[in-house]
Amino acid sequence: MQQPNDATPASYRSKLFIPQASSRPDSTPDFSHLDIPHPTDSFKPDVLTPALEMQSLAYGLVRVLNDNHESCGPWQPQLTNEQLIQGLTKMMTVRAYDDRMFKMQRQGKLSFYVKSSGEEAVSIAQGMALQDSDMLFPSYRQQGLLFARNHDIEAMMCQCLSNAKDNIKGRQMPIFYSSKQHNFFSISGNLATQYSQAVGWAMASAYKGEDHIAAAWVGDGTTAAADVYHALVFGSTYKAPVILNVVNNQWAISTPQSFASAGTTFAARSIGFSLPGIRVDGNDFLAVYAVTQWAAERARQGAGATLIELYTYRKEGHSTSDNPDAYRGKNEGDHWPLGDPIERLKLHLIKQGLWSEQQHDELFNQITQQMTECWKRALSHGSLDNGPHWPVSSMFEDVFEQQPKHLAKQSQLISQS
Amino acid sequence: MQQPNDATPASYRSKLFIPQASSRPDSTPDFSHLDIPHPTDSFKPDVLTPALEMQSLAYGLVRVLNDNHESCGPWQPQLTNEQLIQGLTKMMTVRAYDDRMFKMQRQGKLSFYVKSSGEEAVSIAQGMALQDSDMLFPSYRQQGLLFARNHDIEAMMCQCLSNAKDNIKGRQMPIFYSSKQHNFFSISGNLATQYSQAVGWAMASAYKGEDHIAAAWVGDGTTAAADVYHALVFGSTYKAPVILNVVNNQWAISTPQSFASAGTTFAARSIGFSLPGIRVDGNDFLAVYAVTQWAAERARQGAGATLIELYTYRKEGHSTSDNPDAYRGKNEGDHWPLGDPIERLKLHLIKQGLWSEQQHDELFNQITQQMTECWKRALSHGSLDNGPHWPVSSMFEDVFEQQPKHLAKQSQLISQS
Amino acid sequence: MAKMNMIQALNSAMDSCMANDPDVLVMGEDVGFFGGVFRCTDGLYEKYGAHRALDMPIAEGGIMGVAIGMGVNGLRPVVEIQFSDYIYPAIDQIVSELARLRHRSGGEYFAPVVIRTPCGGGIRGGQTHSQSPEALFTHSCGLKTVMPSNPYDAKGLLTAAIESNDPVIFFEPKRIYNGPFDGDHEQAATPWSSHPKGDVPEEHYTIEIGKAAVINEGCDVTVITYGNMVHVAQAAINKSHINAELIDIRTLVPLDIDTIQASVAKTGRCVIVHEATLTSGFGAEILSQVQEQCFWELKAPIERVTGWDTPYPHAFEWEYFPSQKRINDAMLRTMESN
Amino acid sequence: MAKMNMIQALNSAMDSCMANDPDVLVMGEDVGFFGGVFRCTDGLYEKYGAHRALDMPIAEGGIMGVAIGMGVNGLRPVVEIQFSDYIYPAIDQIVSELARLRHRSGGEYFAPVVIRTPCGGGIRGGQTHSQSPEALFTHSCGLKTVMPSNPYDAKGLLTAAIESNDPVIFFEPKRIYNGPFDGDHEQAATPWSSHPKGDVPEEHYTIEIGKAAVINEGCDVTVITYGNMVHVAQAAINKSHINAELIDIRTLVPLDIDTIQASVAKTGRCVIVHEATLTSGFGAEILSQVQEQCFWELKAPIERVTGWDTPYPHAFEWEYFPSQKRINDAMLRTMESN
Ligand SMILES: Cc1ncc(C[n+]2csc(CCOP(=O)(O)OP(=O)(O)O)c2C)c(N)n1
Ligand SMILES: Cc1ncc(C[n+]2csc(CCOP(=O)(O)OP(=O)(O)O)c2C)c(N)n1
Ligand SMILES: [Mg+2]
Ligand SMILES: [Mg+2]
Repeated sequence: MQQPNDATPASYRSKLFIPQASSRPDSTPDFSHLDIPHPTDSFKPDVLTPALEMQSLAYGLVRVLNDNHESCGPWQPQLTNEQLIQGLTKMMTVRAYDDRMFKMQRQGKLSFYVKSSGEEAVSIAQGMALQDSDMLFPSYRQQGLLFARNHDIEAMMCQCLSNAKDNIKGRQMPIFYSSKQHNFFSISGNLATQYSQAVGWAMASAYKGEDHIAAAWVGDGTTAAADVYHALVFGSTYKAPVILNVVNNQWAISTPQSFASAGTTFAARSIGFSLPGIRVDGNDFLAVYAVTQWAAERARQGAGATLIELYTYRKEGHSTSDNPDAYRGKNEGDHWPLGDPIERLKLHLIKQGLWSEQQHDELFNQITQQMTECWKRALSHGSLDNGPHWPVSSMFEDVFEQQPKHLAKQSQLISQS
Repeated sequence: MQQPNDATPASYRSKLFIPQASSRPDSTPDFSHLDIPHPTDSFKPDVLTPALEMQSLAYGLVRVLNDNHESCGPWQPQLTNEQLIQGLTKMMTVRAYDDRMFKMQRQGKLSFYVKSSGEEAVSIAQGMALQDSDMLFPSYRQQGLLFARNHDIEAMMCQCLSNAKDNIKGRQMPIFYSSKQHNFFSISGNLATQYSQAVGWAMASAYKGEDHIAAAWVGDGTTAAADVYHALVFGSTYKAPVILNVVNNQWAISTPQSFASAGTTFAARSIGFSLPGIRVDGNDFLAVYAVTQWAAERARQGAGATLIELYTYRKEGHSTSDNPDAYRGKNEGDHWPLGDPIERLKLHLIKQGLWSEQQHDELFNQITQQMTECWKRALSHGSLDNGPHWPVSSMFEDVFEQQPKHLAKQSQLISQS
Repeated sequence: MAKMNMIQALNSAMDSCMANDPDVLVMGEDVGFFGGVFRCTDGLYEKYGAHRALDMPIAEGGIMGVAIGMGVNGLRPVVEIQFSDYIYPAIDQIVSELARLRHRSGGEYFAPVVIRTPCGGGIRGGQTHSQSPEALFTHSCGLKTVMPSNPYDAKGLLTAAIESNDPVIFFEPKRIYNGPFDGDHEQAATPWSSHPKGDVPEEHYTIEIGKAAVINEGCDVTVITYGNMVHVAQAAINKSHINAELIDIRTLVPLDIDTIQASVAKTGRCVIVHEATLTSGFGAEILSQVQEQCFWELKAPIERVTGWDTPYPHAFEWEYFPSQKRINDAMLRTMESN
Repeated sequence: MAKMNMIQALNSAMDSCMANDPDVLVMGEDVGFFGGVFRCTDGLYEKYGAHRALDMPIAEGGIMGVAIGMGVNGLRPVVEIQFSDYIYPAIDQIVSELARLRHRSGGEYFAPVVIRTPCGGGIRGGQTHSQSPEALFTHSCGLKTVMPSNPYDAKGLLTAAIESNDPVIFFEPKRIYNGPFDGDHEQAATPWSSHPKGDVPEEHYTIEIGKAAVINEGCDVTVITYGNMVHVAQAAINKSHINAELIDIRTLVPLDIDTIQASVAKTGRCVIVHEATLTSGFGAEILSQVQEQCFWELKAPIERVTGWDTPYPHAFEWEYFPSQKRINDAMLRTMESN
């Protein structure tokens, strides 16, 4: 931390505490102070356990895969071999998709892109642990949920291209997907707003006497936003059937998680609301699946909301608009002690005799090729720069259910000019 | 709790959880489930103790006066006899002031009033435990702080009358005091806004290298507001020297504290922010003083913010605008197990041989008379209905530091019309 | 028909919508057991239960976020913001989310939320219980903005709002909850029962959102206003010798510019009245549209009579509140020109 | 004099104020170590330390509350809101607290906070990185609202804002951070170094808040605008055969109506341009004041050229952005009348 310099003219001797970063470009990344418990260190409470009785889970780290890539401890989920291979496949697909789209942005085909590299287990395992009728309120970094729900890839690309097949009619920047068909809520550019909306959705489900639950995601940095608190207050007050996820990927653009964590875990924020808080190894597919399943079951049984902190790492820049080397130690991600979610699940499957390096390479190639084909097809429907787009008049639609006169008039004006 | 009725046409069978009230007009108040610990049950940690190590204080109840009105346990403060009698006197003065002003409102002399009856220990003990250079960010129910700082009573009445001697120039409703001279911040009508402002004030103090601390107050209901969260996030992130008080007087207008407490204590809300949370018997003058002094010392030593929940009871209606019998059990306050702060300190002083019923009655009469005199003098400077007020042109001042042309013009227009 | 004040009319609208549709629920601070600090939801808790007349924590932003989520899940929440002065913590959810959800999702999602909120001064509420922030919401595309001036309109418009699939922000001038108010605070209060618009059908009916009402026909000058100022303007007109046409726009967005245009085309003179602060108040938008549409017919500058560009001061409430005299002066100034 | 773009000019203003006064500090999301996502606070962290170039949690409402408290305690916080689209969570603290504190406390308390925030479109930011919400703040008494159109003004006005004891909300049109932009997105970008207003003194200076600048003198029509639209209007005028007077108001509140009035009194015609949504945009207030002040001199309806009443759409950015052509058409329509 840089202290105010006495040589600086006209400066106070500040006593203010300023949080530190895990590393900056001039320092060497060091995560050795992190306490990484063994999978067998955790305990798995009954889903109806009162929050305070399971408080230690908010400070611990639920893990299933040990350092030898074996599944162990109390949180081992019941997953078939097919499901495991499906999980691996989907995580690899998201990554391939991200890589492809990032490159296309660099080539000027997209105006913007956000990768989820290193965090694929979060959305794939969580998406798989939920039911299709559960409603998802993601932030912009959970594209994996759409893969978990088998959203058409080409259609996602069309959204990113703002072309004539973009289901949201060219109205939003790339990656701000919406899919009613998949119970995937329209992504907002305003951070955190979806969090309290998810609670409201869940309250409506309970109000109607239904069993569907909602799940919402925010990043570590976003936890500071008011709507996160609103979600916690309303979620606990009405015991809403909702899972509130915090994806702690250590960074919020250039700002380290220490500016939002208050010197403790994000899972701990639940305690003051009588909500269970569970911190989970976000790069451990099995652990993420298990914890999500537990919280979903708790919600469905009427015991209310759970806060899950997914402890992971944002391997790449925030988006295509920044270069992380400007604000964190070079290759900080390589020092991240929880490894890579795809690599870890792959090694687990190999260990189990369910998978091989060769199968993995083949799958990789197949997915890469699939992306190329999807991209070609998507591009054939147009791009932001070259069209075709939706007709310009579509801009004046959906502002209201029925177009009022003043918008009809404006729509006419634009077609004349 | 009222369940949706099957007979109601077109209604769902809701599974939503709805919090309950301590009582409603049709039910008998019952606080017997409350766990009221003995003063010796608490422990008093060192002021630099990490928050998590003192977590039990967030769920307990710090008390000093036992049921026999003796001072005991680890939290006994160092107070001289003079200070104790001063505390009693000031609490009685606030109550007499409140009673007088409430009556004046009922007689149509004031447009509005808010009493603090039953909660006098909060602002008097806390005000006395802080230094005059510490900055106070109150809500509308801590008028006692002004008494603790010896604010002129007549001047307070002039504010309530919006008359020519109102220091804030008739601009606010009664009770929205401001006193820069007493480091008492201008009270806002918007709940909770002062909470994060107090944190900013404290951050500035630390930034300038000064030792002054800030203290802020909100009610139980107000804890749901976003700014409370902002205060917790920023207060913990920068270890701001501030005391964040929650006056849990059980009600927020007609809404019971259960709609904000999330089924736990308000003090517990601190835990997720690594801040100490202490729940204190808010009707125990000695305990409130001791806890405040502890938190002030912690802040001054650079260890940051503390959240104090003052467990008390709002004896009267919310304000002159409501009748509590419409929404809570009649005389619910008489069932409140922690008694009355004035009565308790009085009995303690009598027990100590420092005070007598006769002295008490004399003091009461003297204060009552003082109020009558102050009121007469205040009224001689005008009232809302009959003036004199500040000149009408004053309305156009202080919008900006210097009056811009458009306001000068409007000021002229009004004088013409 | 029954005699109803504004509070009863609003209550009746909510009641009939709740009876018809289990997806309608009311919620907000003190709206449940207590029936609201202004009593607008009185009796709904008893009739429909704690789950449909929902008390809520004091977090306007949270209430709004939750209401949107409910709307997305098929409900029709009718939210009360206790005073419109306290709507600001909810503005992000209203402007960034509620208003734009349908558009940003290509029509996939929407939330049919109604926001009811008492506004305006005249009750000695000082700067934090007197504001009229309606203009802010008219600058945000995707919201309908309504402010009724009487019980009959209040019920019909609120019912239409609840049934609308668009979000509606519904301002209730609290000064006229109990009776029409002509701006003369020294006169005895009149109840709605003595006013023709206090006759309100007990059954369900709607008034189309987006249609102005011509209160008085006239040919000398058009007075355009809404909410409680309708009554002040009416009184000013009645006491004058001016044959003024009085228009209650009722809905700010969408604005019924056709009705306004027809009137100003006829009179050639126009006075716009609202209680909100002058600068960038909705009067500026009305004035602009009138100027754009009726420039060639105008015989005198359009005038605005509004609150001043200061916070609403407790002691100077009646100096702040636009008076009959100020409206009259403006009409006269308008009439002087040729 | 040095060549500076807007970013450098703003940075220079903050730097010189920080050097002069230890009470000045900058704060916001990513403004510290990283120097801001638009680099406006670049280097201040290195020069003044982590305590004066303060990174902050992502809570605009919290940042604003904290800034007010700092201001009350004698500091002069310069807050960056990363995009003006994200200012809504802070509106309650801005409108209910910051703007009214001096008034409500009878002049006892005030908070000299400056809010800097990038606004406007043209960078493919879609609906949540393109908004121009300046009008909202002009409806709130007690705030000064500024939007510069060039580096020279940006430095002088920001310095004045930081030294002002009134709160100032300072909008920075992000499209012109790096160079003036005339609205033709297919042309090569020009840098500020090639523009006369890119010459900026390195030393400390101020430009008075509340004074408009007449960019071009002319006698046919007055074009009133601010921010990036100044350059679009200028280009439209240059390409036309119209002898237009172009006014950059620079400050919305207080508005320099005298300069505007003098111009329209001369030309009798007026076009108002801004990028924000039409309805209740600040154009409505300007139009109203011009109409009120210059009615008798007007020879044609005042025109507004603005963004449409829709969210800012990603794919139709250039259809949304007010074009030279639309400005030109409006000027011509204005000129046709007699
Ligand atoms: C209300 C709001 N404020 C600021 C931003 C700008 N912004 C976009 S992403 C981001 C960082 C979020 O970090 P985090 O929550 O950790 O999520 P991550 O990007 O790491 O997934 C910021 C500040 C925004 N989109 N919305
Ligand atoms: C932002 C905002 N919302 C609503 C209100 C209206 N209001 C005034 S006091 C109050 C109840 C506050 O209760 P609590 O915080 O428990 O404080 P208490 O009155 O018990 O001291 C409400 C809802 C307000 N003043 N500000
Ligand atoms: Mg992050
Ligand atoms: Mg209370």
